[in-house]
Amino acid sequence: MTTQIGLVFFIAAIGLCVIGIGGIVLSRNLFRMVLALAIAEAGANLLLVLAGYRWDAVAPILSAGQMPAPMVDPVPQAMVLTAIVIGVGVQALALTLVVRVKQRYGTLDMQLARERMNAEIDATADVTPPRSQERPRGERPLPAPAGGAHD
Amino acid sequence: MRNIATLLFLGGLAFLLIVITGSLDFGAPPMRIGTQIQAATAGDVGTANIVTAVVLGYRGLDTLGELSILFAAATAGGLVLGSAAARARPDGGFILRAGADLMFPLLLIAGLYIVIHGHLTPGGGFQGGVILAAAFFLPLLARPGTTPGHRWLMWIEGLSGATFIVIGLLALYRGDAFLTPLFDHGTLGELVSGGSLPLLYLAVGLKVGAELAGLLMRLAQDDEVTS
Amino acid sequence: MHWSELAIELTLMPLVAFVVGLAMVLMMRKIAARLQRRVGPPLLQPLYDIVKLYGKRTQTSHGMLHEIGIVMAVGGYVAAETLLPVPGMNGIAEKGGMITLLYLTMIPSLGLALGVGQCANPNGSIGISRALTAMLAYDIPLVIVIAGVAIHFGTTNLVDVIAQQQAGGIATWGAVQMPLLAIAGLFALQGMLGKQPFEIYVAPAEIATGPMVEMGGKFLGGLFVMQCFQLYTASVLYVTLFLGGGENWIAFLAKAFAVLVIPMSIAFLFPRYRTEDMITMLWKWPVVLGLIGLAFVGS
Amino acid sequence: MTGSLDFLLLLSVVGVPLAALLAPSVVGRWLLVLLYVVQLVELALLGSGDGARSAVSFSLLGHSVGWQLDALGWFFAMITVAAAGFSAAYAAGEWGTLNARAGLSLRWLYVGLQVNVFAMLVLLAAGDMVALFIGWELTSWAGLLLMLLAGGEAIAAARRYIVYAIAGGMMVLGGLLMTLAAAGSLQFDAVAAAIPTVGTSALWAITLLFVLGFSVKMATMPFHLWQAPAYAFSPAPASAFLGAISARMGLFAIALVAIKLIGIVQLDRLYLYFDALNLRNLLAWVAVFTAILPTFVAMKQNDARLLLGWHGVGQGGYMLLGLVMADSLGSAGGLLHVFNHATYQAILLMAVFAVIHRTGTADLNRLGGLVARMPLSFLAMLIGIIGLAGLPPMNGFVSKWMIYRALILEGQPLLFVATVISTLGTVLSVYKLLHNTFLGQLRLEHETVKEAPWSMTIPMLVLCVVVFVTGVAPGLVLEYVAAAQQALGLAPVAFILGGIDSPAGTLDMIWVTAILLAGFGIGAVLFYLMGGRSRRVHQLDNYAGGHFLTADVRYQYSDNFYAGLMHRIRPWYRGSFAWAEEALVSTFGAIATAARGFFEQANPAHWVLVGTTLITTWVMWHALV
Amino acid sequence: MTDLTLAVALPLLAAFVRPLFNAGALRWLGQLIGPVVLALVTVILFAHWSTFSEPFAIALGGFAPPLGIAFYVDRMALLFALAVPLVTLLLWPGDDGADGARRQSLTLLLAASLTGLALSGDLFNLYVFYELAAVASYGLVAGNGSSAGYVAAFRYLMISALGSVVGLLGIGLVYFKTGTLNLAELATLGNELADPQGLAAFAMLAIGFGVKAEMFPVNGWVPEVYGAASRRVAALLAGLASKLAVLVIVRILLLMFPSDEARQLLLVLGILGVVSGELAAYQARDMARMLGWSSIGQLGIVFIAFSLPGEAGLVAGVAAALHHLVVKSALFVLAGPWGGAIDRLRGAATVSALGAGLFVLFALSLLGLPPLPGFWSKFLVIGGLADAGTALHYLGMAAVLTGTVIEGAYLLRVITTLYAPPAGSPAPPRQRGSDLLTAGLFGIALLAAAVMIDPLWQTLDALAVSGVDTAAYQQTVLAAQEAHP
Repeated sequence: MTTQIGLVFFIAAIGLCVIGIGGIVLSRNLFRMVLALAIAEAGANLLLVLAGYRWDAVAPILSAGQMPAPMVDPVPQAMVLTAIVIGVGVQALALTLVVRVKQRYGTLDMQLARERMNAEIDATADVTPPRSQERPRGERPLPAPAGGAHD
Repeated sequence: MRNIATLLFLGGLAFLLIVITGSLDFGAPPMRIGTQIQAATAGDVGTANIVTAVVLGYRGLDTLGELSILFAAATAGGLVLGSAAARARPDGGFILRAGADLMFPLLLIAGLYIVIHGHLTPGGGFQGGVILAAAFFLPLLARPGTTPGHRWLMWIEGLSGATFIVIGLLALYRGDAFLTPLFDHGTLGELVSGGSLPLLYLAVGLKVGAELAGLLMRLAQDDEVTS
Repeated sequence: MHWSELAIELTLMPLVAFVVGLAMVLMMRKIAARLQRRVGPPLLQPLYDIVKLYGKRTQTSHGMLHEIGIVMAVGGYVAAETLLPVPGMNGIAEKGGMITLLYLTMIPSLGLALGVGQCANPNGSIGISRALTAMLAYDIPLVIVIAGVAIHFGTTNLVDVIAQQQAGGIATWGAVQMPLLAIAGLFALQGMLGKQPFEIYVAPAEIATGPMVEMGGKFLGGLFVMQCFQLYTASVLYVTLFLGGGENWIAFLAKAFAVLVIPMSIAFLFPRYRTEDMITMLWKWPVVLGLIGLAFVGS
Repeated sequence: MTGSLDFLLLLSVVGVPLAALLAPSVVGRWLLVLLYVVQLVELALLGSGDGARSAVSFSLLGHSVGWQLDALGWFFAMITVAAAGFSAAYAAGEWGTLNARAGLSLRWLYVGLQVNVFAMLVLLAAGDMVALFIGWELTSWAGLLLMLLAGGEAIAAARRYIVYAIAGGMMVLGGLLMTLAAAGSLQFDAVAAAIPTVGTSALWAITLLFVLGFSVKMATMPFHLWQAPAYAFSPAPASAFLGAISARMGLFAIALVAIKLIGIVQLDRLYLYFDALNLRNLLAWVAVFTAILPTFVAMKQNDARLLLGWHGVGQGGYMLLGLVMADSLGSAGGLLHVFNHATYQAILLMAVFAVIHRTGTADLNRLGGLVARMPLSFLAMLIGIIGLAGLPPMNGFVSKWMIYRALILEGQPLLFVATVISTLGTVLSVYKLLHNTFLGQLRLEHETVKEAPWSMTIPMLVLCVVVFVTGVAPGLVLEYVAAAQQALGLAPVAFILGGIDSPAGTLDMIWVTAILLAGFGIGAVLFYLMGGRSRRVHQLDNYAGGHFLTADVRYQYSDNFYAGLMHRIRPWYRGSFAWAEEALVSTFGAIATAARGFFEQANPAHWVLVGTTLITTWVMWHALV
Repeated sequence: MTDLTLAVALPLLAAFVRPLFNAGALRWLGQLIGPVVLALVTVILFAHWSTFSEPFAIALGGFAPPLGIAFYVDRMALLFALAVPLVTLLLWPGDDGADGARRQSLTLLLAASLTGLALSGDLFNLYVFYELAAVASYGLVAGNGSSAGYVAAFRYLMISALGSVVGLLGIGLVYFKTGTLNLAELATLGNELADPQGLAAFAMLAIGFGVKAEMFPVNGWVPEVYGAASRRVAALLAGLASKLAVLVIVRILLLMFPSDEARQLLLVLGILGVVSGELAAYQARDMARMLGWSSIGQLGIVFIAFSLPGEAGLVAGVAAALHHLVVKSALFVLAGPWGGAIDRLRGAATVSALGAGLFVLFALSLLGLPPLPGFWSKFLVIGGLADAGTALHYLGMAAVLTGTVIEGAYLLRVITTLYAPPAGSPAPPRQRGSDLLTAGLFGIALLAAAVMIDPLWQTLDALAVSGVDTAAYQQTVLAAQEAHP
C-alpha cells in the first residue's frame, strides 16, 4: 500500500519532469519553452521534497521548545525553497531574453531565431555559410533591429 | 519523425526513472542529518521553525548563493533590457487604481509580517519578499506613468545583500566561522529570538522584494517594442 | 702476384677483348649476310671500317662533351674488361666482382648519352631515351639472373664462380644447374646487344639511327670499337655465368662465339618491337622464367 | 684540447640569435658559415666513439633527461653540421643578396637553418627516450620553419608536411608511453633490458608505433607523399639542407630504437602467421617499395626540384633496407648511404638552384643546352647524378654495392632484384634531369646566361671533391660507420681504405677507379692521338643542315622524355597513393562536416535528452547484466 | 591567517555594491572595487597556498559537519580557487557605464561562485554555486548587446537549465538513498551508492554539472555561445568556468562513486568529446567557433585524464586542465580582433607581429611541442592511458593522439594564414594593446611553467596524493568542530 502511494508520487514527479523536458525539446515557441522549464523544475523539486517525507510526521516546527511528534526532514524543504528561488531567477532571466529576442528577430520560433542567430554570427565573422545551408531565395530579409539605442 | 523519436526517448527516460525511483524506500527517509538537525536546532540556532534554521543557519551559504542568483538574474536582466525609460501605456483604470491603493499597505504589512516571523512560522524572507515586490509592482500597473524609482530599488538591493554578508563577516571578525549566528538565541518561540537570523531574513526579504520588483518593472516598462 | 705480371694482364685483357670483339663483329655480319643470301664482308672488314672512320678528314665535334662521351664509351669498356676473367688472366676481377662489372658497363652508356646530348639533335635524344628504356627493360631479367647465380654459388666473385663451375665438369655448369635462368639470360643477352627485335633506339628510318645521328669520323669509329667490346663483354659474361668460363682459350673462344650465334640468328629473322612492346616482351617471359629459376635456386 | 658536448650545444644555441643578427649582411653571412666551421671543428674534437656526455641533465616528471653523443649520433651530427655549413655558404654571397632583394627573409632563413641544426643535435645526442622525443618534435617543427619561408606552393606543401609530422610524432609519443608502461623507465639501458620480458602483443604495438612514427619523417611508403614538394619548394639552401639530411633523422631514430633498444633478435619475435612474414621482412619490403615507387614518380616530374625531392624519398628506402638487413655489411651500407646521399643530393640541389638562380626556372621543359653556359654547374650535376645513380667511381656506388651484397648474402634475391630495378629507374631519371637542363639545344632566352657566382659554385665543387674522394676511398667514412655500428650493437663492417674486404666478394674502389681512369686514358689516347683532327662547330650546326640554327623555336626533346616506358607503365601507377590520401582527407572532411552539423544543425536540447536517456540506459543495463 | 571564506564572501559583497557606485563622486570607487577585491582574494589564496601544510575543513556558520555546509581545503581546491581570481583579474572587463557596472558585477559573481565550486564540500551547495555561475554567465553572454547573443544566451540557458533539472534529480536520488549532502559523509557511505541507482545518480549529476564542463552530449551550446559572446567572456567560460565544473565532477567521482563504471562513463564521454570537438573544429571557418570546438576536444582530454584511476589520473587531469585554462583563455583573448573568418587573417602577422607570435606559442603548446607545458600534460594523459591498458583506454589514447593531429591541421591553417602575405583590402585586423598585454601575461605564465616543469609536477603529484586520499577528506571534514581556529 505504502509503496503504491509512493509510486504515484514518484510518477507525478517524474511525469512533470519528463513533460517539462519534452516541452523544451519539442516546442519551437520560446515562451512555451520557458513554461516547460518551469514544469520540469517543479517535477525535480517535487522529487526533492518527497525525499524528506515521513509517514505520519508533522511539519518541522518546534512548539514550546520540543518536538511534538516525529517531524519530516527539514533539509529537503530548505533545499526546495532554495531551488524554487533559483528557478524563479532563471525563468525571469529567460523571459527577459525572450522579450528581447522577439524584439530583435521578430519571432518566437526557435528554429527561425536560431537560423537568424547563425546568420548573424556568420555575418559578424565575415564567413560565408556553406552552400548546403544557404537559405532559399526570396526569403524575407532580417528585420532591422528596432530602436537604435542599444546597437 | 523527429518528434516520434523524441517521444520514444522521453518514454524511455520516464520508464528508466520510474524503475530507478521505484526501488526507493518512500516515506522512510534515512534522515542522517535531518534527525540531528531536528535535535540540535533548539540549542544551536534557537528558531522554532526548523526549516528557517536550516535555510539561514545550517545552510546559510546556500541562501547567500540563492540571493546572489537572484541578484545575478536581476543584473543580467538589467543588462539585457537596459535602463529603460517609462513608456506610455494604457492607464490601469479606476478599479485597478483604487484596488492598488487599497492593497498597497495591506501587502506591505503582510509581506513584512511574513518576513519578520520567518523564524517562527512557515514563511520567511523569500515568501515575504515576493509579497513586498507585488506591493510595489501593483501601483506601477495601475499608474504606468509614475517614475519607477529604480535607484531606490538598486540601493535597497545592494545594501540588503551587503548586510547579509556583513553580518556573516562580523562573525568572522568575532573569531567564528563565516555566517555563524550572532547574538544570544533568546527564548525559543519569541519574536526576538534566534540571534541574528531574523536580521538575515529581513535582509533577504528586502533584497528579494527589491530584485523581483525591479525585474518586473523592467519587463513591464521595456520600451524597445516600437513596431 | 707481381705488379708487372698484373700490369701485363691489365694491358692484355682489353686488347684480347678488342681483337675477339672484332672477330665477333665479323661473325655477326657474316651471319646476317648468310641469312640474307649474301656473301658478307671479308675478314678484316670490321678493322678496315674503324681505320677508315678514324682517317676521315671531316671530323665534326659539337663540343668538348661530345668528345668526352666517346672517350668514356671506349674507356669504360676498356676498364670493364679487366674485371672479366679470361683463361689464365683474372686481372682485378677479385677486387670488383659481378656487381661492379654490371655497373661499370653502364659507364660507356652514360658517356654515349652525354655525348649525344651535347650534339643537340632531337633524334639523338630520342634514341638515348629509347636506349635507356631498353636498358631498363633487359636489365631486370639480367639482374634476376645475376642474383640467381650469385646466390647459387654463394659469391659475387667471378673467379670463384668460374672455379666452382669447373670443379665438376659440365654437371656443375650454371646452365645445367639453373637451366631456367640460363634461358632468361639469353633473352637478356639479346636485349643487351641491342639487336633486332630490340633495336628500336637505332631505328634508322625513323630517327636516323638515333644516338649515332651526329656521329661521324672517329666519333663513329669510337662507337665501332665500343661495339666490339660490347659483344665481347656480353658473350663472355654469359659464358662465365652459365657455361663454366674458359678452361682454356680454345674452349673459351668456342663458347663465346657459340653463345653469340643464337642471338645473331634470331636478330636477323625478326623485325623490331616498338618500345612498349619491347618492355612487355622483356618483362614477361624472361622475368617469369627467371623468377621460377630463382625460386629453385633459393630453395 | 678536447671538445665538450655542452659547448657544442651552447654554440648552436648562441648561433640562433647570432643568425638573426648577422644574416642580413654579406659579411655576417660568411661569419655564420664560420660558425658552422667552428661547430664542425668542435664536433670533430668530440671524437666519434667517445660518447661525450652533457653535463646538463634534468629530472623531468621523474624521468632523468640527459644528452650523450655516441658514435651513431656523432656520425649523423657531422653530416648535419657540414650540410648546414655548405648550405649557408651557398647562400652567403650573391644568392642571398639577390633573393633578399626579391623579398626573402634571410634572417629567418639563417635562423631556421641554425634552429634545425640545434634541434637535430638535441635529437642526435639524446641520452634517453624523453630527450629523444624532445629532439624529435623540435626537429619536426624546425623543418617547418624552413619550408614556410618560400611562400606560395611551399605553404600548401608545408601544411601537408606538418600534418604528417604531427601524426608521426603522436605515434612516437604513443610508442614512448607504451614503452614506459611496459618497461617502467625511459632510460635506454632500462628499456633495452626490459624489452625481452615484454609480451609479444605489447612489443608489436611499441615497435609498430615507433617505426611507423619515425617512418613518417623518412617518408617511407605509405607516408611518402609529403616529402618531395615540402623539400623541393623551400628556398635553395634550405632545400639543400633538408634534402641532404633532414629526413635521415627518421633513420637515425629507427636505428636507435628498433635496432639498439629493441634489438634485432626481439624483432624476430614479431611475425604474422608465418616466420617469413616477420616484421623485418615486411620492413625490408616497405623499404624496397619506397626505393622503387618514388623513383619512378621522380621520372615523371617536370620540375627539377621535385624530381630530386622524389629521389630523396627513394634513396631513403635504400638506407632503411640496408639497416633492417642488420648484418655488418648491409647496415654499414645503409649508414654509409646516409653520408653519400647527403653529399650528392646537396650537390644536385645546389646545381639545380644555381640554374634557377640564373634562368629563373626549374621547369625541365623550359631549359636545355646550358652546359656551354654553366660548365661548372654542369660538372657538379654530372658528378652528383653519377653518385645518385650509384655508378662507379662516385661514393653512391659503394654504399649501394654494400647493400646489394648484403641482400645476396642474406639470401634475398627478390629484394636484390627490386633494388636494382630502383637503381635502373634512377639512372633513367637522372639522365633526364641532366639532359633536359644542360644538354640538348640552348633556348634563345638563355643565350646570355652566365655561370653561377663563385659563392655558389665553390660549395658544389668542394662537395664534388668529397663525393669523388669518398667514392675512391670509402674507408675514410667507413671507419666512422663501423664505430656507429658498434654503438648500435651490430658487428662492425670489415673495411679497407678502398672499400670492403670480405671472403665472399671484395670491393676495392682504388683499383676500380684506377682501372676506370686508365680506361678513360686509353680511350682518350685512342680518340685524341689517332685519326684526323676534329673541327669544333656550333652545337646546332648538325646534320639537319643548319636548319636548327635559324629557327626561333628550338628543338629540344624534353617533354615526356621516356614516352615509351611511360606508355607501358602508366596504368601501373595511377597515383593510387595520392588518390588514397585525397580520399582519406575528403572522407575525413565529410565526417568533420557531420560533426560540425551535430553542433550547428541538431537541437542541443534534444541531445541532452538523448544523452541522458542513453547514459541512464547504459547504466541500468550495465547494472543488470 | 585570514579566513578562506573571504574568497567567496568578498567578491559577492563587491558584486552587490558595485552597481551603487556607478555614477557621481564615487565612480572611481566603482571602477576600482572589482580589481581590488580580486587582487585581495588572490593574495589571500596565495598566502594559504604558500603556507599550506595539510588539508583542513571550515565549518560554515559554526555548525559541525555534516549538519552544516563545510568547505574542504586541500591543495587541489586551493589551486583551482587561486586560478579563479587570478584569471578573472586578467580577463577583467574594464568598461564603463551602467552596463559596464553590471558586467563587472556579474563577473564578480562568477568569480565568487567558481571559487565556491572549488572549495565547497556540500553537494547541494555545489549545485547552488553552479547555478550562480550559470546565471552569471548567461548574463555575460547576453551582455554584449548583439541579437545573436540573446538567442545564444537563451539557448544556453535552456540547455543548462535542462541539465540542472537532471542534476537536481540526481541530488534528489542521492538524498533519498543516504539522507545527507555532505561529501565527506557521503564518502563514508560508499556502499549505499554502489548500486544501479547510485550509478544513475552519478550519471545525472555528471550531466548536470557537465553542461558547463562542455561534456559530450550536453555541449551543443558551445559554438554559438562562443561565437556570439564577447571574446573575454568566452575566455572566462572556456578557460575558467569549464575547469571548475570539471573539478566538481571529479570530486563527486572520487568521493561518492569510486567505481570503475563511473570512470568508464567519463572515459567514453571524454573520447566522444575529443573526437566530435576536434572534427568539428577542423571544419570551422571562423576563429571563435574553431576555438570553441577545440575547447570541447580539449575538455574531452581532461575528462579522459580524470577518468584514469589513482593519482596518475588526478595529476594528468589537473595538468591538462590547467594547461587548457591558460592556453585557451589566451587564445580567446587573441581572438578578440581575430575572431572572425580565418581567411580574413591573411597577413595579420605583418600588422601584429607580437600577437601572431603569441598565437604560435599557444598553438604549439596546445599541440604538445616538447619543452612547452602542453607536451607534459599530454605526456601524463597518454602515459596514464598506456598504463591503464584496457581496450577502452587504448581507444582513448588513439582518440587523443588523432585529435592532436587534427588540431595540428587546423591550427597550422590559421598560422600559415597569419603569416601569409596580406591580401590587400580590407586590411588585416590589428590586435589591441590591452589584449596583447593579457595574452602576453598568459604567455609568460606558460613559458615560466615550461621552465619550472619539474617543481610544478612535484606540486601536482603532492596535490594528487592528497586529492585521492578520500579517507583524509572524511576525517578532516567530519572532525572539523565548530569554528575553524
